[in-house]
Amino acid sequence: MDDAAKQAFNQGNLRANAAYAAAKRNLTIDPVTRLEGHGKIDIYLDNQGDVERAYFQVPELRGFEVFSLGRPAEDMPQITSRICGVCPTAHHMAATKALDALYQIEPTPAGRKIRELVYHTFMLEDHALHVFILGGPDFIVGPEAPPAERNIVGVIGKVGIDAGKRVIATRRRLRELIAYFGGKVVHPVLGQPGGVSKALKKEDLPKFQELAQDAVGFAEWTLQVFRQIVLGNPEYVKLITSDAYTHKTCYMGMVDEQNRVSFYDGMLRVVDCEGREVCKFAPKDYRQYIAEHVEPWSYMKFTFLKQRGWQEFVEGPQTGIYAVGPLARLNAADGMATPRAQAAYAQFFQTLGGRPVHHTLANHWARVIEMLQAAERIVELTNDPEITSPEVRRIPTATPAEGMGVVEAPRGTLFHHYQTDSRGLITMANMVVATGNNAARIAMSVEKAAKGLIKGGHVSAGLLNKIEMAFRAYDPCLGCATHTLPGHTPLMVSIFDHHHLLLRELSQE
Amino acid sequence: MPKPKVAFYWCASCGGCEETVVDLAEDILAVVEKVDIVLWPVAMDFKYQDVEAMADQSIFATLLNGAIRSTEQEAMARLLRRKSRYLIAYGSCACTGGIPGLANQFPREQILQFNYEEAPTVVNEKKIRPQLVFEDQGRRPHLPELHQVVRALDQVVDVDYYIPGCPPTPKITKAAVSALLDGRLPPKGAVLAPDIALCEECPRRDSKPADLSFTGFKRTHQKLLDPQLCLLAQGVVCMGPATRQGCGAQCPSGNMPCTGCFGGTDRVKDQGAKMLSSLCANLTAKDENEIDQALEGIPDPVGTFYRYGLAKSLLRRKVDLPSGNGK
Amino acid sequence: MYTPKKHEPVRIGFYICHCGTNIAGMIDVKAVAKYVATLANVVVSRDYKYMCSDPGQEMIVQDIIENRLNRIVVAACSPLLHEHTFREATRRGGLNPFFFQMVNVREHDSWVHTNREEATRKAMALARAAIQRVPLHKPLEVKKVSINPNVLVVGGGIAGIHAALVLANAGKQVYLVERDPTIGGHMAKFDKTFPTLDCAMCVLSPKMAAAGSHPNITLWSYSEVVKVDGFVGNFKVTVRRKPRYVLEDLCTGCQECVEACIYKEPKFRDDFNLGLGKRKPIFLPFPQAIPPVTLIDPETCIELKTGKCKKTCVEACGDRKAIDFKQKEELREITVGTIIVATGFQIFDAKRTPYYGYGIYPNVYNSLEVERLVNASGPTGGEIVLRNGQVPKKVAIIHCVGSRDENTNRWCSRVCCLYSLKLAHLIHEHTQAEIYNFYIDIRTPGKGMEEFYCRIAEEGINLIRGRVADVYPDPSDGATGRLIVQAEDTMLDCIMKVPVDMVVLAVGLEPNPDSEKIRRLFNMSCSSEGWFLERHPKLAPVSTFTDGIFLAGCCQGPKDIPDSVAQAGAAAAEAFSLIDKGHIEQEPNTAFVVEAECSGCKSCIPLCPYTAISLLPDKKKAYINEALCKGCGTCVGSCPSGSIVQNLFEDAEIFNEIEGLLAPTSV
Amino acid sequence: MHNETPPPAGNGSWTPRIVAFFCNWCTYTAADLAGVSRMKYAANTRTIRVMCSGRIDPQFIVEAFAKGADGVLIGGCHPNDCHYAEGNYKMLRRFALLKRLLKDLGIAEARLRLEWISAAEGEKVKSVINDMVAKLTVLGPLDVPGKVADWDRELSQLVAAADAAPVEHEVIHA
Repeated sequence: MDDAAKQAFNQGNLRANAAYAAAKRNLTIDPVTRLEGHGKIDIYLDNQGDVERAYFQVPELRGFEVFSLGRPAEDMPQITSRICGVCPTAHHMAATKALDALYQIEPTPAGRKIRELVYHTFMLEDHALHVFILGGPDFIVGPEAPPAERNIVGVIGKVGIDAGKRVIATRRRLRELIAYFGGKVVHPVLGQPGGVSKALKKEDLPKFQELAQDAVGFAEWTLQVFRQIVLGNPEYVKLITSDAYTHKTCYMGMVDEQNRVSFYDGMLRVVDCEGREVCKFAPKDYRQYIAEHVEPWSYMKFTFLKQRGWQEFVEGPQTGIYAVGPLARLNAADGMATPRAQAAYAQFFQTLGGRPVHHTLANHWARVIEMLQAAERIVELTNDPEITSPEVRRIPTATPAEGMGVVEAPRGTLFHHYQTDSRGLITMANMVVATGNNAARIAMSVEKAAKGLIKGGHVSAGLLNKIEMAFRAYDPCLGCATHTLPGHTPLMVSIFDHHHLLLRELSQE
Repeated sequence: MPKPKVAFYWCASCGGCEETVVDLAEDILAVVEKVDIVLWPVAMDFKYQDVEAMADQSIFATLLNGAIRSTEQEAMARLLRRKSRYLIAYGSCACTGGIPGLANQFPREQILQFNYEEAPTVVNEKKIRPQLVFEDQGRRPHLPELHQVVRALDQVVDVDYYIPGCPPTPKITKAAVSALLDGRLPPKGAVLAPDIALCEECPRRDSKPADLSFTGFKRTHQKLLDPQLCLLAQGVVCMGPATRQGCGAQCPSGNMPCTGCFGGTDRVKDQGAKMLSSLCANLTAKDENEIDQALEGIPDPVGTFYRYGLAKSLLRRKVDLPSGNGK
Repeated sequence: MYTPKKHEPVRIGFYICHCGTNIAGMIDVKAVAKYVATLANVVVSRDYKYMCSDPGQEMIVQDIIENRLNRIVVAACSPLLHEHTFREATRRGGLNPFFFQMVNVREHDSWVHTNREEATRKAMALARAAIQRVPLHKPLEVKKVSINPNVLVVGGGIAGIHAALVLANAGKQVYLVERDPTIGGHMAKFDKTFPTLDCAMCVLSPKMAAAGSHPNITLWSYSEVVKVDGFVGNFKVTVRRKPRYVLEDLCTGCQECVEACIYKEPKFRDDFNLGLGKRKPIFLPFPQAIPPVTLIDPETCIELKTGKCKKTCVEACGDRKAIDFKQKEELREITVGTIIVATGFQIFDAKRTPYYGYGIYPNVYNSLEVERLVNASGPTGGEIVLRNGQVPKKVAIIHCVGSRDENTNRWCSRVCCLYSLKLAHLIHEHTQAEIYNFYIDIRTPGKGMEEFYCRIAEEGINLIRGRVADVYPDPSDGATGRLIVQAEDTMLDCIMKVPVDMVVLAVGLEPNPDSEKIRRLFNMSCSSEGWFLERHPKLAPVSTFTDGIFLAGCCQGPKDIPDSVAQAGAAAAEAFSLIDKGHIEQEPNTAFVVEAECSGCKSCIPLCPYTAISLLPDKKKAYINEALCKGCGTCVGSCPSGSIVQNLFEDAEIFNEIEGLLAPTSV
Repeated sequence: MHNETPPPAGNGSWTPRIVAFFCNWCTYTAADLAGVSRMKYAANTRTIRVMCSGRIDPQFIVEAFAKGADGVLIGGCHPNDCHYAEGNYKMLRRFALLKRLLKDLGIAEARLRLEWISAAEGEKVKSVINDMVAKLTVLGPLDVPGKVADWDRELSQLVAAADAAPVEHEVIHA
């Protein structure tokens, strides 16, 4: 910046801050006064002081679909991974599968297996991230614990430094595997139509096989920790099953031929709140089954079942609102694809009263069960002799036109849909992401929690945390949601009285 | 002596930068011990009011990632600038606009129109759009306004240091943070990564012939790539020669070309123009048709040469787009 | 030498030249000086009548001393003209001469614009660019490159011969390369030369002989330059020597082989005589040919065509064994420091003006053919007879054929009027024929020329002012081939039709058909007509834009013999002054790699046409050999990490220029 | 402000500004020739001399537009005439892709022009410049600096809001 510009900027700073200070004093609702970040909730009270309406808002939009126009399709796996740096591998893989479809080419067997190996590794480490660092601390450290402890440091305090180190070390090793194939762990580069860019050297296989074994151990250990700390504590179970965190909606998830949970590939299956199959469809037909609704108060779009139509934020047998993610996947499937995970699956539904489970907070448990399936698949894949074949890629020959790619991201079903000209330059790109699929249910959860917790104008101290738990259980990736910023977001709650004047603003206490 | 206060914040970014901080893995504990993290949305709860109530300059260093795309992000950047002694642009988006900066090739309206009206999945007969202030029976939920232009951090506030990369590596992050904590402060405005192009640290460098010239370029999906040979020597565009090193040539180690996320060297004003210059000069074609054919392998020069740097390039934006100021 | 310390403030002196009214007439120089005075770092800002004059330069010197200036900017003419002058002044003031920048406000501004206000604004912008650039200038040293004393002269006409002799006599080693089997060029074909009417060969042959025998001249006839590499002081030149199948060093020029040839009679076209005569397969182009060495034409020699000849020529040559049917063409590489191009001209092809009937009617000749006809050593032994053997009684000479004409050549070839008068005189002298000269204007510049014209006019030549419209056979005539010349006499203002036996077309001079090829070979420029371009019409008339390459004779434009010889001498002197100095000073605008910044990506290496860039094997960084670098800057503009710097043209300097040129015109 | 020149001709009436990069040996010399021959052409170009068109870094061209040029003219030796063998070809190749790149960034093709002009073609200097000025006059101003200033007005909105704030002065002086 040249000096003149610097000066201008600095003056701008001073004045903006002045305005900011002034505005604060007046407690106006000037936007400058609400800088909280990336998810915000406005709660309006009626004259009894009860909650009249709560808005869960996402305040940004980056517009990947539009600025992908004219880009070479083969760049999409790398460009779209920047939609979210928390789940870049999900976008990368969905985009890569879309390229297969676009160029009508099947990856080589080794190519596909390496993709699956990388993808399941990613599933495992990303879930672990959430369990131990992002959403999990709510439970592991405890919902009532002071916020300063409700984080990785607190987790270490709770499970011990060695366990903490194990978490960190295992995640590191898992991410090293991703980096081995992807070059980078955040925003990997392996995805190619017809396969992957890099093969697995025989000499490197043993260390990954060892890692696979440890991964299973790690997943089971995590399951134990969860059982001990959470299920061992009646308070927590009560909390999980409490009405404030319960919605009767539909659930979507990817399933294999035997309707078992699948992350990388398969058909999409939707069940209603009774657990009955509503539909089961091939990803490429997604437009017939799902649609997006726009609300004027959020940049995020709200996805719903097209056949049932948009009917506001209501639950029940007829609702078109559905959820995705760990809990939804377990609800939508008849079982897990691996033995140990299947056992955990059975216990899960047994404990929580059978399929489908409607308790949002059960996502945490479902997530750990999925970690186990991911780990078991990693073992299978690293033991597959074909995994070290050098034939990892085919060169496409077809003229591209249109392609869909769908995967189960950690946070739920992720759709990438492209159209190109004959040179393979993007003419249309559409992405429907996990948190978009969950958006309506998240909004309902937030409002329900608020209604359940704010009575007669009395706003409890732990309110925000409780509301935020409803929200964090989804591990909502707002980054994906508006192709803007990732979730795990601190919330700013603004409460307005019946005159719609700002009563108070709350952030974590 | 009290621990120095450190803040992490994000604007228009993907969170990958935060992941990198988490990827400091074991080291993160050391970092946590050395400093007092006062703001880190991704991983820790915090008291926003505290930050806002802090004395100016009382945060030792803020690592801010993400581009600036909305009024809210701009205001947050200004606030943190005021509160921080050192404001550090962390990651490609904050340094040079990053991939979100590619939106500078399109009008904001096109983005809104596609997202809320034209996208194949959207059902929106009433053509509802998100409102900055929405009147709902007297209730007035707000949204921040999206800027017309995506900006790098230093196009909004003064920046002390830059840590490049999409995302930066834990290695250079650790080096930068410890340099700051130990008071080994480079001159203001420095980019905290080696000021030499990537090739120097690329394991494939020696495989590049000294007399390499190009008859044309292949797109990555058109060619099986040799895992050892220099990618330029294989006829695919690799931004390495025009890109600052520090990542350890990660993408080439994934058998794919560098796409330039660390930005250009200090000597270069416009990374894209420079790479274009080098590639084209080394073409063999002589007449204009041959040249155009040879360049067919680069169908999207903006996305190829300015993948992460459009917002900070000399032109910054497609110049005939509206400003939103009635012009 | 004084160079400013690192943190010493920049103090710029700015000077704008009036150049009489050349600049001040279109640019408000006072306003420019006033404006520049307001710019950063400017300490002195003046305007002056003639900056290049001694007082002008002295002013700079004094200002440097009195005002402790450390940068100088002069706005005047083109840097190609006076940059050196002002660098010298800067040096005399005690500064490094490269702390100077020149602004071209004459050629690029005052001379080409018509709106005083715009021209002035442009001058301000150009000045501001220099003012913003010059603070970044670094002290540089001029590079000295030693000169190879050998000279190449291309073309063995009178110009080339003279230039070669001048240099050879001064003790320089000269390579004289001629495309034809003999030197002598066009002049060797002439009979007499105007205005003195002395015999061309009498003047030329001694010079030819001298050139042929001079110890310092390596004469390569029947040879062509095929490749030129390198730069002034050190050109690498490749010459193709065509086989003449007669070994030069063994042949004595006795021509017994010609006598002995299996063909008793000459029956093949004799090019030297423009086809008016005949020759044998083995021949000497003309009696005084240099080298006096016969050659064999492979197209017509039975032995070379079929290998089934008695080879009587070989017998005749006997022990001298000069004839060698196995001779092959050779490529010889030589190194020279300077080159003189004297490749001459061709005559206008009269077939392009069909209305004059050349090539249609046998009795229409071009002037060069007539030169051969009147020449004692010509095909007719100097007898002027028509193709039918008759002696012409009436002869028309048509001037300006192909010249001064939009449809052919627009220029005046300068020599036609005078040689037409000469031919009128010679034909009349040989045949007593009645001569009609049809002219547009008679042009007789030069010493003794007008007098020559008067003298010929008095000899009773009919000088008719009027352009000939048509030449056609006389309908009333039988087989004699008499022609009617129809012209408008613009003096008497009447159409006249003159029956004649012979028509002589005074064809003009034009560039060689392959002048484009030659131009490329030596990296010269051509005028739009195709004549080789001199560096400056007045200040550097024999220099080209390529240092070390000079022009002589008609390849630069039509000339008569005295001018060609004079120019050849000038070219020789230019070459000599370079050689005698022993070295040339090169602009220090070479490029260098900043080692610490180079990533060793090798992108620059293939870009250098002089292979000056290499990779240091140990450090794996690019390195530029300054001795080989010619300063084009291509590698600099292409270095993807900006790690190569070009002296005098650093990126930062150019960026500052751009900013200066475009600084806002309003705020 | 020092960096000001007098208002444009016809007080304020806009005319295009062209930055020309001419190679020393051909086009710059041709421009000299045009001068020596007293040819008359539009005063809209400002020339930067480089030794060879191969030296012209695309950065210079983009920078010229960014700093306010309405057009950029590149002059080099004809093919095969380069004083340095092939510098002009290097420029030709850059030009081919740069044209496309600039088009994608909203800069019309006519604003960037490459011409081979030999030392003898003073006439061509004149005709090319006059023609380019005519075309740019039709296109109108590019004015990137003005556009950037206009874009950045959205940044000052917070600042503007602040101007109304009562505490402004305290803060400014604080």
